[in-house]
Amino acid sequence: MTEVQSRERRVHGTDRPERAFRGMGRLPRLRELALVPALVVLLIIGAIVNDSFLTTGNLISILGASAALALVVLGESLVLISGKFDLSLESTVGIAPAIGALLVIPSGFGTEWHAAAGIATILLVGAVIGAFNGFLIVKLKLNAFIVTLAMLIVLRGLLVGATEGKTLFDMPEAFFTLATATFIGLPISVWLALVLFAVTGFVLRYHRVGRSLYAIGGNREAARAAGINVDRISGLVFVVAGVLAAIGGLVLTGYVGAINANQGDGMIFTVFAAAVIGGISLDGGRGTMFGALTGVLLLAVVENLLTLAQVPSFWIQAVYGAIILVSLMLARFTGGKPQT
Amino acid sequence: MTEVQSRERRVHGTDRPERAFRGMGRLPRLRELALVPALVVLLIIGAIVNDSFLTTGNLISILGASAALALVVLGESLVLISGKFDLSLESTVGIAPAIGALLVIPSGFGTEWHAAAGIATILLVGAVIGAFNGFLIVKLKLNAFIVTLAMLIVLRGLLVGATEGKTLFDMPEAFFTLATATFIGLPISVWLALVLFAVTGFVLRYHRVGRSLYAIGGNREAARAAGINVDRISGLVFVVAGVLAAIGGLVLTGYVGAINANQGDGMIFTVFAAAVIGGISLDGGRGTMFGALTGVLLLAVVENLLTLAQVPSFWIQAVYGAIILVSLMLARFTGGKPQT
Amino acid sequence: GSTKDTAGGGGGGGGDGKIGATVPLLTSPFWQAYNNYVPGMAKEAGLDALPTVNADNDTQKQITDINNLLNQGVKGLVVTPLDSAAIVAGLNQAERKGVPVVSVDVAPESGKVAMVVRADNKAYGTKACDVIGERVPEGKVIQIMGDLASVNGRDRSEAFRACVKEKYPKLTVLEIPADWQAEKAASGLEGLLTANPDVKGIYMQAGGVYLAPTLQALERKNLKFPVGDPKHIVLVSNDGIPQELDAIRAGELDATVSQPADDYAKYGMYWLKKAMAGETFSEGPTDHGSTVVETMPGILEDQLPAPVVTKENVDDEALWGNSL
Amino acid sequence: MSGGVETVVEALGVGKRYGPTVALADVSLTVEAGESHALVGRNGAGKSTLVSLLTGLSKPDTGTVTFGGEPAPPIGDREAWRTKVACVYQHSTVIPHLTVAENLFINRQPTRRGVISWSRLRKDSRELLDSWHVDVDVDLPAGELSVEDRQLVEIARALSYGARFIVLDEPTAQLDSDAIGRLFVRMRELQDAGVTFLFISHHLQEVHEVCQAVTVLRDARHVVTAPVADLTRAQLIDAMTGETGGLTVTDAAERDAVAADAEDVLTVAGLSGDAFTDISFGLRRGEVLGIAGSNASGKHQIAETIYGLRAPVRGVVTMNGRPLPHGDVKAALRAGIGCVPRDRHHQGLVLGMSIADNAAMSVLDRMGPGGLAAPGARTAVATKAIADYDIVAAGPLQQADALSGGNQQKIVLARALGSDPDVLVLINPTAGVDVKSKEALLGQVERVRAEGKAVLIVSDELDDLRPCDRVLVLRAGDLVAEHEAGWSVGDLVADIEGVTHD
Ligand SMILES: Nc1ncnc2c1ncn2[C@@H]1O[C@H](COP(=O)(O)OP(=O)(O)OP(=O)(O)O)[C@@H](O)[C@H]1O
Ligand SMILES: Nc1ncnc2c1ncn2[C@@H]1O[C@H](COP(=O)(O)OP(=O)(O)OP(=O)(O)O)[C@@H](O)[C@H]1O
Ligand SMILES: O[C@@H]1[C@H](O)[C@H](O)CO[C@H]1O
Ligand SMILES: [Mg+2]
Ligand SMILES: [Mg+2]
Repeated sequence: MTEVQSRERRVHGTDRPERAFRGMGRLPRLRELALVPALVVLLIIGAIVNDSFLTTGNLISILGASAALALVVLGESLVLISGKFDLSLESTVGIAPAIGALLVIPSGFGTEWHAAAGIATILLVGAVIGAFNGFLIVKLKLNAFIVTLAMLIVLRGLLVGATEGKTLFDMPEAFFTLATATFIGLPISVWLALVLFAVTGFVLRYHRVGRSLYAIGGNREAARAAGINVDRISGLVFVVAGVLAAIGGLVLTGYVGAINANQGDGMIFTVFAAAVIGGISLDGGRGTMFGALTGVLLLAVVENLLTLAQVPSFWIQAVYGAIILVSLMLARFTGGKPQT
Repeated sequence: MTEVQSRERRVHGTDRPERAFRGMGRLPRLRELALVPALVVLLIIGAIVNDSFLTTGNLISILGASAALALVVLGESLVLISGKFDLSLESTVGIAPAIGALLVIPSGFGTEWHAAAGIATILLVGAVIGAFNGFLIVKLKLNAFIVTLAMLIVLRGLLVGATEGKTLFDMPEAFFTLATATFIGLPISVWLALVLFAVTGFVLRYHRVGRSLYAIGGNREAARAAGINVDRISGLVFVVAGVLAAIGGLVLTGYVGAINANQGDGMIFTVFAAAVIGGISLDGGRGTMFGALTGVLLLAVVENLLTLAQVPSFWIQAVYGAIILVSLMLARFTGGKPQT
Repeated sequence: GSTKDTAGGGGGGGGDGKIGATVPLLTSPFWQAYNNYVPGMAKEAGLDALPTVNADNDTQKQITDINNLLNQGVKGLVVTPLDSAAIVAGLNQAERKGVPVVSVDVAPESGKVAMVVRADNKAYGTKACDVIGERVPEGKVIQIMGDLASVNGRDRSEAFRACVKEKYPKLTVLEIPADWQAEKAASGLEGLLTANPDVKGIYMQAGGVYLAPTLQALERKNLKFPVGDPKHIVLVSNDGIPQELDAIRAGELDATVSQPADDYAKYGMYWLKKAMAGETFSEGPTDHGSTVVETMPGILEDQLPAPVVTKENVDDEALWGNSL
Repeated sequence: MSGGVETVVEALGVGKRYGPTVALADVSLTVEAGESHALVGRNGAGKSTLVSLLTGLSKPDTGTVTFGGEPAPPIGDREAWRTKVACVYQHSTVIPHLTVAENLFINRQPTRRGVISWSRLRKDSRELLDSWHVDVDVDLPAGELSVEDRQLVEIARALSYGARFIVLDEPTAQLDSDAIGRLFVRMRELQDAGVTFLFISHHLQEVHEVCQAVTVLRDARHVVTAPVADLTRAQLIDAMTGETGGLTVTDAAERDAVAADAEDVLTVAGLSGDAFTDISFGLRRGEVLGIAGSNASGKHQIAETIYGLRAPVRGVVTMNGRPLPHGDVKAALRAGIGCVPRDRHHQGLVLGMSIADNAAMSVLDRMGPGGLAAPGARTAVATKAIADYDIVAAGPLQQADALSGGNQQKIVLARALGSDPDVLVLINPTAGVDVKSKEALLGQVERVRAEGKAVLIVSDELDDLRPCDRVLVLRAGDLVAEHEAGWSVGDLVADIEGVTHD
């Protein structure tokens, strides 16, 4: 039945363009919303399991705790959409703020720069790392996965080496502001993440550069043939991702109040999990910022819920993984198409 | 001049098949050997840096230390060649031997099975995990990356849960034999890895199942249209990889003499690094067992070298990452084509 | 214990009065033991503990955990900082809500805590160094270190190095950064032993993780000889889990520094109970044989003894490793 | 080439090599303004390579390209290239996950103050496609288009850039006759408006139909450039092949009909599935059966269902009296069906593997004991295929993606025949294949038939249906007519299009 119908629609699409259009327009939308049912189910479970779950305080906590992750996911999503990979973002989260801090704090490199210069340097470090990755991958055509894996190790090593494993803490207040200051009750970091997601989402949908990203990720050669400056944009995306990861690192620094030599370690798994659960394709060319954001929220809510639900600590991880798996299936069966 | 010659070769290959054949045969070979120069350089550096580096004893140490990794890399390479992903192998490395041990040791589940049954169970657990992954990915068509990431978390959690974080010690000797017993000076584990690499390499090159794997990874639809049972083989690959990871876990258990609740944690990074440096493509359809093996050896040699050189511990990681990056470039420029 | 529970009965649930406890990670036998002690010790102290939360080696998660516990309205917290500095944000949150905090194992860099319950990790390194130094006149010794980014590991490493340099200058220290991971310990050790078959002593900074791989590596290198044998390599570990005590009895291990997992839990709850009752504390001896010292302005520390365990005292009932 | 006419593009002594392969050697080509210039040559002759040089996708190793006397823009400057030339490449350049609309206006989406106007984008693309009578939903992801629709979208896009010089690399290979007709109408209109075309096709009648000049390449070299009118079809073919002697096309009408008592080797009974309903027919030993229909008729789906690439909703396919399981390619192969699938890139080849691997892919299980399929055995299969089917390749170990499309197609055919099937199912078997090779391919069909086997040909090209004993016509999923060998083109086309023939 339906087969015949959709057949018809394809063959005589123009007879009823509006109808066909509406019908087909829904599919990609649906996909973006795939995680929403899972999120709603979780919120309901949360409300049942623990009274304090749906309180403003707790919801703010959830958002505040996931701001840094959200920023890194944002960067990674851009790289993934452009058809590449960046594992080293997790190390940027650590090394960028650490270098900024070492330039500022008395116990650091001894330069004792002004806090503002330190923060600017943080962004710069992120950009430089991104540019270096971009150079190796786009210009030298090295494999992105393995380049950024090596970079991850190098940067992680540099962080341990530069700090001699010590935790940096006596940073000026400015380093913490993003995570500690609030605006209408929400930390600045949360606002920042929201605004950046919104802006990026807009650019991806309504600006040629955003569309180029999808084109490059979807078919590099075709994008090149269509006149898109593939190399420049590809390289740029690494820079942007590096800067976003550096900002994420700064937010994390404020959240934790210090920079541990392990900052960011292992985070990339969560970053990929959020992005991919949120519908960003590892094959490139597909995914939206809204989807990625729901991925971040899903993970944050699950984590919060598990703590509040008082699952015995030994089993929390197992349950966490299981919930992700189930959400994934739920998304698959509500969202329709298999995800690649 | 040369143009005319190669021109000849091009037209109607059958005129001089052997000649044309030899000409083309060189390219893929070169690629397989891409890491060999890097390895040689490292061996020379090693010999200079430390007298005992090139001793039999040390070389055996290197091999013994990398047997477990090699087995997991073997499994992962198969999955990658078939065009999929398996992150959960690192957790299988921990959970499979842990379950086997808990069934056997007095302080375990209380079943106190015979050691042989325990070891059989280890393999079985690997197979079951693989089959479950395969089912979700091949049958339900869920995204491999995210399914196996979720599985990684679940299984890691199960390991902590099942052991309650305890380290399992009092395993029977049989659990250690692979890593402790030797044959002509080399640990059984090393022989096992070598044999399995050789057999797999043979199968990949000389057996239809091996060729099917490349075809599936190269173009699933074309493989299906050629009558290859894509789903069955894809699923099977996950099972084989699971079993190999379980054996790897058993080897590791013998190597360290215990099962810690974080056995395997973070190993998947190294596994991917070895496979990809070794020329296994993340896009599927490409790579050889010889290449993967050189990838494993490269990492093992670097690690050994860094320990022997007593590089200040704070900087070891950074140096390690840098060496990988440089080897990669070396491989790129000796091996020719950009790696994808 | 000298303090008896004041909360009558045992069932008196009630939202109020609940306390929260964290663990830094659960993949170490030491912290696993601590985790197991928490509920019992809390009950003994008359406190009602929510299930412990595990930061899983992630400083950010630890802060989030603390926030979550505070959001649930706990009246007291026993935290085990992963890091002395990266806990301060959590402590500040607690202070804002007026919730007293006892810090276990690691003293915070700043922030308000009612009491720090810990054994001195620097002292571990020094004690291990002394045990080895007394037995090994000269030659090479190896220390298998933890995660370089962990304070405890760093304190042990630095103290060990400093002590060797100062007191036993004829010893040379070789190092393996093993990240609290067994296989890194094994492969690093094997590499070093191949190049240096004349190693005389080994300090394992986490017995729970490193003991088995060390013994295994020695066996593979044919360097495993019982204590007392002239070819024996002196082995000292850290933690005091039952398997280490067994190894001492079996003559495989020379000594271990017993990290008091039970007392961590017990006195964490003890001080928290008092702090919740509004008590304030000062320097001086305690009722359980330790002393409270002000290590930094405003930070009081109950320095629990961390005994060195050797063949002589291995059967001591008081060792937590003997009472599991 | 009268003087005074301005030159749009000129390639002077260009050469290009890919590793050991010389794809193009010292080729010169001049295209005059306002003409439609055909570029022909056998598969692998270097046509597409020349196209890539003329459109700035790659740089010549030797020689120069100039546009109207000015040197070509640097390779990186795509904007500049776009003002000079637009192109429909042979291989798809759609971006699969973007909608048809966006693909049409990629990197030049209509914007209002820098913001993309999606409604205008949709409207513009709807209009563009309507002008081509392309009935596809502009909001469909382009990756979901049929090969034909995709081709039409790409043609519409290339022609909409407004460039004065347009290159079409085999635009007609995947189109049915209707669509080809529309393309030619449009080309003539544009040519009247002064647009210049470089047109590549293996259908030589098309060259005569729309082009004024023709250049022939052979073995990477330039052979001749002449006004189309000066070269007969036979002369053209001789120039392409470098041999004299025309083509022999088998026509079933010229041989004996299939014996009346020949048994059915394959029967299709009450088969319904994607896009077709209740189809029944039989295929006899020694018979070549054709299925014709528009691209939307369901003819491809029927063939794919028989081979097990699709599962039917209802009905049964029997092979030698035994019903085949649904949707099981392996079973179909085992029962003796071989198939050349519709899209060689999608379903035909593993482009990253060698010719040997591709050729041996469906016979891997019968190469040696215990499932062994040694490289030597695979190479032997490929070497034989290269000889049998006249494949232009450096050798059996060359990667499939380094071959020209026609040669790729021959490998797919070689593989289908490699399992020595009783029934051969061919879907668009000669798409993109040069005339000489087409002859060879159809010759193979004849050989197979003569061996007492049966062949089912599903094709958009009427030429391919000439060797058929019978041709079934399919329309909107129903069998509507059957023609015996010797059919007239007019009758067949009328049935295909569902108009009454007068
Ligand atoms: N990327 C490549 N790598 C290696 N060889 C190539 C590559 N592209 C083309 N070739 C080779 O260059 C030669 C010319 O190919 P080209 O595609 O230009 O032929 P063509 O005339 O377009 O053929 P067809 O009619 O089949 O399209 C062929 O032998 C082909 O195998
Ligand atoms: N510049 C290039 N870079 C990489 N690969 C190329 C390039 N040019 C051609 N190829 C490869 O060579 C093959 C032949 O290309 P071509 O465009 O000639 O195929 P085709 O036109 O489909 O062949 P046919 O004319 O026989 O239908 C393609 O499959 C393509 O992968
Ligand atoms: O004693 C150590 C350290 O305290 C560290 O936290 C990890 O493992 C334990 O064994
Ligand atoms: Mg071509
Ligand atoms: Mg072509």
